[in-house]
Formats: sequence, structure tokens, C-alpha cells
Amino acid sequence: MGAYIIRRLLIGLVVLFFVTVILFILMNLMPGDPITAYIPPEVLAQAGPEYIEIRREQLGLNKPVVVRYFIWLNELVHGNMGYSVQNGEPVLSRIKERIGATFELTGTALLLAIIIGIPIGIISAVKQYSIVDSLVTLFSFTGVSIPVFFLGLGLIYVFSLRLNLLPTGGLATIGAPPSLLDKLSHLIMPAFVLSVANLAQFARYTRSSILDELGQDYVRTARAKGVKELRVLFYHILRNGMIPLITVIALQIPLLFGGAVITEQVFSWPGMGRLALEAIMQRDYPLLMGITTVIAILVLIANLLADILYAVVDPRIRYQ
Amino acid sequence: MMRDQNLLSVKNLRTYFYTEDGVVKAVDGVDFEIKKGETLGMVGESGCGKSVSALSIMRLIPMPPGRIVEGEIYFKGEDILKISEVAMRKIRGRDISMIFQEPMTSLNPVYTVGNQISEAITIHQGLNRKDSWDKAIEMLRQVGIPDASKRAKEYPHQMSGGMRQRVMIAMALSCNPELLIADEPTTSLDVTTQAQILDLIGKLQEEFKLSVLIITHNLGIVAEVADKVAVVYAGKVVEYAKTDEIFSHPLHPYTIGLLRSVPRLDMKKKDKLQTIEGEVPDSLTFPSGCKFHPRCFLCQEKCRTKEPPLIKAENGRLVRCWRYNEI
Amino acid sequence: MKKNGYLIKVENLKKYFPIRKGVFSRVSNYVRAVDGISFSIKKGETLGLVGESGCGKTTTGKCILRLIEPTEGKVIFKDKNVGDLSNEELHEMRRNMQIIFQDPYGSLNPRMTVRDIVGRSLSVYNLVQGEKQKEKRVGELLEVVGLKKEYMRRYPHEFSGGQRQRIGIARALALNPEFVVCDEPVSALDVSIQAQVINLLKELQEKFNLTYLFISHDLSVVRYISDKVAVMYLGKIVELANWDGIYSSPLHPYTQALLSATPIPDTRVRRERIILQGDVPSPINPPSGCRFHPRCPYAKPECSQSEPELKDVGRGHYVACHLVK
Amino acid sequence: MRKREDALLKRDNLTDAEDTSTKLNIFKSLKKSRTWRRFRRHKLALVGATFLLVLILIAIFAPLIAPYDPYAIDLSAYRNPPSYAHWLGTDTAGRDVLSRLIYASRVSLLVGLGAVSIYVIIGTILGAISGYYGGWVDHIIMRIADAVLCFPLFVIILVAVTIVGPSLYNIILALGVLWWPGISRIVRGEFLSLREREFVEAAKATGEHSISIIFRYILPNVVAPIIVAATFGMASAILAEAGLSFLGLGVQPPTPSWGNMLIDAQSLTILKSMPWLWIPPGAMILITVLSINFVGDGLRDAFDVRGRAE
Repeated sequence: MGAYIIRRLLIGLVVLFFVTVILFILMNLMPGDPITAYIPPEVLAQAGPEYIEIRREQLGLNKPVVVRYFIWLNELVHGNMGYSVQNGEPVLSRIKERIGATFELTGTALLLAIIIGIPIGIISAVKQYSIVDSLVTLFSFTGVSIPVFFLGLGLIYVFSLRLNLLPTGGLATIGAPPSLLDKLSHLIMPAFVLSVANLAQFARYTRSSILDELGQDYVRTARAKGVKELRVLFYHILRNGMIPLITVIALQIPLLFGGAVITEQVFSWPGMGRLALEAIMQRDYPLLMGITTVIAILVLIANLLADILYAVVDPRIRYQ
Repeated sequence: MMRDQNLLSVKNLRTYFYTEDGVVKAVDGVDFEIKKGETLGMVGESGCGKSVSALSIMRLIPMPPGRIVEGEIYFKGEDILKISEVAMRKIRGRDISMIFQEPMTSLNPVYTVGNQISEAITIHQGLNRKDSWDKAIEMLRQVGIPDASKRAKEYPHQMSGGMRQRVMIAMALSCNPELLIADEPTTSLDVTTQAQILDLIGKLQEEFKLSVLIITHNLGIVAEVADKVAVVYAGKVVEYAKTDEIFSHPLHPYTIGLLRSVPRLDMKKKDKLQTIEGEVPDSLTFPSGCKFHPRCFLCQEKCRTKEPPLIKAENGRLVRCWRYNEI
Repeated sequence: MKKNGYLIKVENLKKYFPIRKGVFSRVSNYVRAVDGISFSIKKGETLGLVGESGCGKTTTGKCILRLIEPTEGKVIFKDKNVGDLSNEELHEMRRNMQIIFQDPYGSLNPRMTVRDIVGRSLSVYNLVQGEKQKEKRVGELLEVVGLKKEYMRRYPHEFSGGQRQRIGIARALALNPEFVVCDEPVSALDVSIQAQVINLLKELQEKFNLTYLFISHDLSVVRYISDKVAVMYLGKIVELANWDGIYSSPLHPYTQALLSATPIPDTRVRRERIILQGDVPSPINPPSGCRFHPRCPYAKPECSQSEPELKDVGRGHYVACHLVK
Repeated sequence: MRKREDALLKRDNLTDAEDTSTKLNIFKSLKKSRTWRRFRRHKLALVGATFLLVLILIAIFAPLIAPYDPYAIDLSAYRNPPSYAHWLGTDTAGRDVLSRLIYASRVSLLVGLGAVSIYVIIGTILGAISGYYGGWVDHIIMRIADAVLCFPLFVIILVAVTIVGPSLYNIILALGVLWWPGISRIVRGEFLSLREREFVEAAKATGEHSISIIFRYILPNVVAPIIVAATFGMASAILAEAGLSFLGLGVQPPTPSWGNMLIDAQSLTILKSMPWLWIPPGAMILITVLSINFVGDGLRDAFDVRGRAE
């Protein structure tokens, strides 16, 4: 198993290399002078053109592309993602301010998708061709087909504007004393909206995975031993059926961040997604770059964790 | 009267599958009996319904699309098609056990083999975890797995095909069943491993006083292990007799054809293989009348239109052919 | 036909498949699938290659056609070393060497009609001018293997296993080869269909003067169709003799065990059965000395130390065993 | 490893398991050509296909069907509720909502077809090379694919669109160029298993060359999963365009797109009191995407495309 994990780690590093290459290319495609990414704007504003030229030379920005790439990479490794054009703050600190809210939202959404999606997938598979199954199938198709913003607007329309039950957006009620209930009431709608597509995916995937396992020979063996149907399902089938689901969940994480951009916009949720939109509106390229980098690295870490979890659950990998 | 001698008797079993292409009459009239300690060999080609018969006895036919539409299966005098699912579950693994063709896929890949054997013991004998684990190791030893206490902790993918089939046998016999159903138990194994497994089943059969239903397409295996043989063609038993009689004096044209078309080790160079013309029929489009008539060298008008019943021939032998006594 | 009388001669053929392991997928070891085998086949003869799964018999067949590149050794076909051929020469050579596969379902392309499956090679080698001529030839080929020529417009899924195998044979015959590797051609077929295909192969051999390498795990089938039989165990030939020698006087303990383990469908034949102990060892780390020694009932100390040579014991009977003098 | 690859494939190409009984031998003989019959049995797919057909006709004949010019500004008809004259009311600039809705179908279909055609070609070629040749070529292509998949596609498209500037064709191009990893994985997986099949060896033995084997022998066997994946991909592309346009980074007004018709609904007053401005375009996106997904599901059943190799 050790070799397996190290192997996955190395593959992760290779992928990371390509990730940075893609980012670097994007970086260079972006309009504007790359020097702005390395020097704080206030310094930039005061310095004369000679100083900038000197710094440019010092930073090696007039060197060949390959050298520039390594300079950029070196800065990145040291946490320098450049400086926000908007207010001159380092990109990293701007992201730090917002990342908590995004984690809160995406984490809750992922959790909702798992704890609701997987059980309904199981039920749907066990009751194949029943009314419940048809409903789940219909629901999951709708779930993957509905635009996030339309669902969000619809929920705001119903629950906030018509029924007056939930707030239309934000992290918490401004001015009110912080309470868990208030927080939850703000979180529930955006988290649900963000989770719907994943929830539907997980339900469909679980259903098909369980149905696949139901037809396997070992299930027949278990039944031939006299194992009760419930135990066949929860002891024999579930463990096998869930193994591929780990990968599926890990692969949904990037989509989750993507969905967060729209969800945060609809619900005025002050997370990284909205930050990204602000960056676009203001043409704040260093910031946009930083956000993309952080998300890509997070996704990479999630994939690695999934790979390790995989080995823990599946003896065929553990004893390779 | 019959009940006393027969551990299992299957009467007019019919199992159909209702598919989008039509009704597949996988088993369409299968009758046989197994006495205590006896071995019955069920021979037939792919799709003839032999595996479905076995699964019907275990009541493990996936429903839908399958359904046992007719027939009786008496096990120790009781029709097990009529008992509840709960009662049937107690019979499975305890009174009737089954082993399958693919020992790799038939074992759960994510649990150790010891774990899978002790599961059956826990269910039927109510032993605690440790005792059933010890019993599982004892069973592994009995089926000839060296270093049993260590190998019990291994996963199926760490074992060879022959070892896996031994694990399946250990699992099947762990609760002292009276009947073992072996569905092509050696088909996926090599010849020398096949010999080991058949030898093992034979030894354990004496030790455990087992009755065995062995399903195979290999006439050689039947000749070596079975006391009686049921030849199945297109969902029906076409001939049923003692093994010696089948091989020395086959009555049904299909049995005759099969025996003549198999190359044998003890053949002379000049001997020519005779063939059964035509194809194995598709279970959706069975021919009319006798199902074998399009390939039969004895076929007459009557065979084309009217299906023969299972006719009683001499020595209590049964044969499904209008013209068996003309051979 | 040639000066030595052999159509094909295999010398010290080896195929090692690398096993990649560890962090960097380094080659840590090799599967010694075929480990130095030699044999030759005369024109018009059939050599049966028999052994259990994993003994390297299929790999041997594919190495001869260079569908797999051999690691070492020579395959001399019509006085040319197949291993030395350039791509163009190999292309020409393949007109004369064909293969019939085991799996009648996997060996035919499900998206091609029978006409294309059988006729493609005719177009590749420009053996026919135009569609009309091609269809005529495909029709002839189908009739040769016992199928109706109208079938050429159909797709593989419309046929039964036995019919598909006939299509596979027609494809192999399309180029008029001299030599055909039959890789377990009947083992996936129903018992009653096997005999049809075996008889067809025999008929075609006589009709076209074909030379076969017949690979099978089933001794009964091999015995029926072969002039000579080679028994393989763990990548080596342990015994080679004419069809009768192998059966009437097997010399190698493995051959004896294999024979006794093969069931005969007749209750009147009673034999002493030899039950071998244990499993076939892994070809990754084959046992030292004679590869069969850990399972051999007659093993002596020398068997684990030195590897026996395949030696002639007279009348074209070869055996690799220290106990046979 | 095998299982992981399967899982990846399956995610890209969700499959329903067949009846458990497919394991039984007797069903092996039943694999007849029944693609069309199976598709017809899938009621939802038929409904979806019908809807899409109607939508395509509407898009083609939009000028004949739309009651008004979708660009005609009528300030006297400012945000009018539905009426006999304007069935779906008018928008902030007094334009007829129904006419804009009809014209917007062109955008969605164009994005769906355009983006998918581009990435199917890229993905198929890369996947085929990767799967057939294997080795280091495969490693590099797959690692790049992994890297692309690390980015939330939506975010990276946002970045791309900001660089090249938002427009219909840039969106199609961005989606098309960035979305190939999914399909190349599917194609690679199929090639990996098909190249080991005996019919490919047989083709080699009968003298076929690599190019011929790839295109003549293997590719036709991969068409079905590609079509299925492309159908689902079309649905995602339409959703992505709608999202971008909703954020103002997609198709730019005054060109109508279902996504940008919803921009105004971000104001709570419009959301609350003028549902005719946002429900119809939202519903159109939902119904269209749903229909395509149903058709995709129907095709998958019909072609019997399975994620897991047997």
C-alpha cells in the first residue's frame, strides 16, 4: 500500500506541474504587464519607469519563458500570488478572508448531497421499477438539468418573498446577535441549491452501482448461504458498491466550486466565488489567478485523499 | 412411498423468464430424484437449463424476470416451493449448499475468506465470533488448504483458482448440509486442478454422507463421479438412467450423438468423430414437437408435430423419444 | 519441401513479459511465459501444443506470427527468420501464416459484416479487383467452411458460436496460407458443435495441404487432430512425441498426470488416477532445476538442482526428465 | 486501479445496471439488434426527442414564428404583464418576451451543438491515441486531462472568457477547447479494452496497418458511447452558457439568450412582482436540458452502453 500511495502522490505532483503550466499560460495570456503581479501597487505607483525597469531585470521578467515560469513558480511556492489590482492587498490575504465562507457553503452542500443522495440511491435500486424508483429517477434527472441560478431564484421567490420564511441572502442578519439558528437559516437555501446537482448525481450513481453489484455472483453465494436480504444489502453489497463512489465524490468537488460562483452570486454569499466575479468585473487578474490556483490545489488534495481512502477500503489495492 | 428414499425429488419443474424479447422457457419439464448419499450428474450444453434448474431448487431465480411457473420440489418430503422465504433461508446453506462455476466472482472481494466461511456458521449454528472463526479454519484444513489459520485471513484475489474453489467447498460444507449442488464446479479450472477438486468432493461426500447434484457439460466428469445421469436438452430432461447404462447403452438419439461426437483419449487414429448436425437451439425459438427433431437422425413426421413424454423404458429408465426402441 | 523438410522451425523461443512494480513502475521482474522452446513442423503436418492455462502455449502461437514480439529465439518459416523481417517483409509473410482464435465472440468485429470480415484481407493484399470479384471469392470461402454465401451480408451477432468459428476459419483461409495457428479453436464451443469444427479443420487440411499448430488444453482433442504432440509446463516443453507415443507410453510424470486427469466419457474404462499436489507455480519465479519437481511424485534431489534437457529417447520421442535415461 | 478507471468512466457515462438476470447464460443468446425498439420503449426519451424536434424547428423558423422583432424597443410597453398583445409580457426595454424567448433558442442550440462538436473531435482523437498506443503518450495526455479536470471548468471558462472577451463564439470555443477530458477518458477506456480483443489481433494477422485498425476496426465500436456522452455533454454545455450569460459574462444583450434574460431577476422587485420576466426563460432552460438528458438516457439504453467492461 505504501508504494501505491507514493505512486499516487507522484502522479499528483505531475498533475500539479501541468496545473501550474496551464496557469502560467493563462497568466501570460492575460492583458496587462506581468510586473504588476510581483510588485505591490503602492510601490509601483511611486516608482519611476527606471526603477520598474531595474526590478523587471531583477525579477528576470525579460528572460526566456522557461526561466520566467520558474521565477513565477518560486514566488508561488513562497505564497506570493501577487497583489490585487483593486486595493493593493496581497492576493493570498484576500483569499484567506473569503475562503471560510466558501468552505462552509461547499462543505454543507457536499454533506447534504452525500447523506441524502446515497440513501435515496440505495432505496431506488432495491425497489427497482417501483414508484419510488421512478420518482427518484425523475428527481435526479431534474436535479442535473435545472440551472443553479433558476433554482436559487425560485427558492428565494417562494421561501423569502412569498412565504417570508428565510432570508434572501448573506451570511447572517446584519446587526442581529449571532446565533446558530440565524446562521442556519442563511445557510440552508444556498447549500441546498448548490447540492442539488451533486445529490442527483450521487443518487443516480449509487443506484446504478448497487444494481450492478446486485447481479454479481458473490451476492448469489451469500444468498445461497442463507444470509438475510438486509445483511446481503448492507454487509455484502454496500461496501463493494461504495468503493467506486469515492472517486465519483472526489470528482464532483471541482464542479462544486464552479457551482459556488453562481450560488454565491444569487445568495449574496461573501465567498471565493463572488470574489472571483468581483475580480473579473474589476479586471483584477492577479486575484483571479490566485483564486484559480487555490481551487486547483484544493481539488488535487481532495483527489489524493480519495485515492488513499480507496486503498483503505479495497483490499485488492491494499495488497497489490 | 417415494418420499422415504429420496432426499430430493423434482417433478415437472418449469422456470420461465419473461423478457422483452418474449418468454424464455429456460426449464421446461425437468424431473429427477436424488437418494441419500447418491450423486446425480446433470449433463447438457449451454442454455439447456441445467443451471436454472439448480437455482430453482435453491429458489434463487431472480424474480422478475424469472418465475417458477410449475412443478414440485420435494426435499425430505416437503415441497420447498410452498414454504415461506424465511423457512427457505434456513434450508439454504444448512441443508442444501451450492458451489458455482466461477470461484473468483463467487466470493466477495472485500472480505477475507475466513470471514466469509464463518458467516455461514454464525448464521446457522449460532456460534460466537471466535468459535465460528475456529470452525472456519477447521473447514479450510479439511478441504486441504495448507497453513489454514494464516490463509483464512487472506482475500480471494490472493488465492489461485483451485484454492478459491476449495474455499467455496469449505463454505458450502461448513454447516453439514445433506445436499450439495455443484454447478460446473471445475469448468474454469485446469485439468489437474479439476482432478484435485473432484477427488476432494468425492472424499468429503463419504465423510459427510452427502448427496451431490453435479451439473456439467463434460461427459467424462459424469462418467467418473455420478451414480445416475439426467441428460438435459432444450429445457427438458431427455434421458434419465444409471450412469453405466447411459454410457454402455444410451437410448436417446441426442445422448448417442453426444457420446459419438466427443473426442476420447482412448480413440484409435482411424476413428472418425461423428457429429450432430445443426445448432443448439435458441431458447426463444424452440422447434415444435420434439425439441431435438431438427438435428435427429431418426426424425419422423410424428416427431415434428408431437412432443414425446418421458417414457418409461426397461430397468426403470426414462427417455423422451418416440422411437427409442428402434435404435 | 525445403532441404530440411520443415515448413516451420522454432529455436529457443523466449518471451518474458516485464512486471512493473513500485513507485516508478520499474521493471522488477519478468513473467517467463515462454522460456526457451524449440520444435519444428513438416509441411502438411499438425503439431498439437498442449498444457494448462498459463503454461505459455498461446504466447508461443502469437510469437510465431509476431503478434507478440519474442524476447529471444528464432522462428524460421520457409528458410527465413520471421524475427528479422522488416515491416514490409512481415506484411508479405503474413499472407502465408494465419491464426484462428478461441473466442468466437471476441474474434469477429461486431460492427463489420461477414463480407468485410472475410474480404478485408483480400483488399489489403490487392488480391481481387473490384467489389464483384471480392464478393465472389468471399462467397466461395463461406461455402468452403460450410456456410451459405448469402450470409455475407449479415453481422456476427446473427450467428451462433459454431457458425462464428466457421467465419473465423474462412477469414484465416482467405489469403491461402500454408500455415495456420489454431489457438484453442473449439474450447469455447458446445460439446455437440466441437466435433463439427474439428472435422472441418481436418477436411480443410487435406484439401489445402495446410500445416497446423494446434493449441489446446484438452488432450483428447489434441490427440485426435495431431500428428505430433508437445506438452508444455511453465514455459517449457517437457515432452514431445508422435500422437501415439504421448498416449501409449508417456514418459514425463507431468504428461502422465495430465493424461490420468483427463476424464474419459466411458464408465467401462477404469484407470489409476494421479492426483498432483498443490498448484502450478508462478511463472514469475519458476522453481529451480526441473520446473515440475515440487509437484512431482518421483522427484529426486538432483531434480531441484539441474534443469533437464529435452532429449531424444528414440523414435522421435523427446522428454525432459532426469528420471528417463 | 481497474476499479478506479471504471468509476471514472462510469461517472462520465452513468449507466443503469441491466436486470440482474443478464448474468445468466440463457440471455447471452438474446443479444439481437434492438436499438430502435429499446429507444422507443423509453417513454421519457421519446417525449424529450419530440420536444427537441419542435425546438429545432422553432429555432430555424424563428423569424416566421416570433410575433415581434426581438430587438424592437418600445418604451411605452415597459415591463407589461402578459396580455393578448404580448403573451408573455414585455421586458425592461419594452421588448416582447415571447419573441426574445424564441430567438434565444438559437443561442442555446448553437452553443450545445458547436461546443460539443469541437470537444468530441479533440477528445476522440486524444483518447484514441492515448488508448491505442499507451505508454508515455498515454501518460502525458491523461495527466494533462487530470490537470484540466482539477480546475472547476466553470471558473476556468470564466477566466478564459474574460481574456478573450465574452461573445457567443468565444463561449463555444472556450467550452469546446476545455471540455475534452471527459470524452477522451471514455474513448481511451474503450480503446484500451478493444485493442486487446481478438478481432484486433486478427486484423493485424491479416495485414492491416495501425491507422486502418484504429479507424476501420476500433472506432466504429466506440461510436455509441461517444454519441451518448456527447448528448449528455450538450446538456451541460447549454447549462454552462446559461450560467455565464446569467452572470453577464456570456452572450451579451441585446442578443437574447435564456441565461441573460434572467439577469434582471437578480433585482428583488423584479423577482417578486414580475415573474413573467424570469420564469419562462428559466423553464425553457430546464425543459430543454431535461429533454436532452432524457434522450441521452434513451440512447444509452438503446445502444446498451455500459460503464463497466464485461
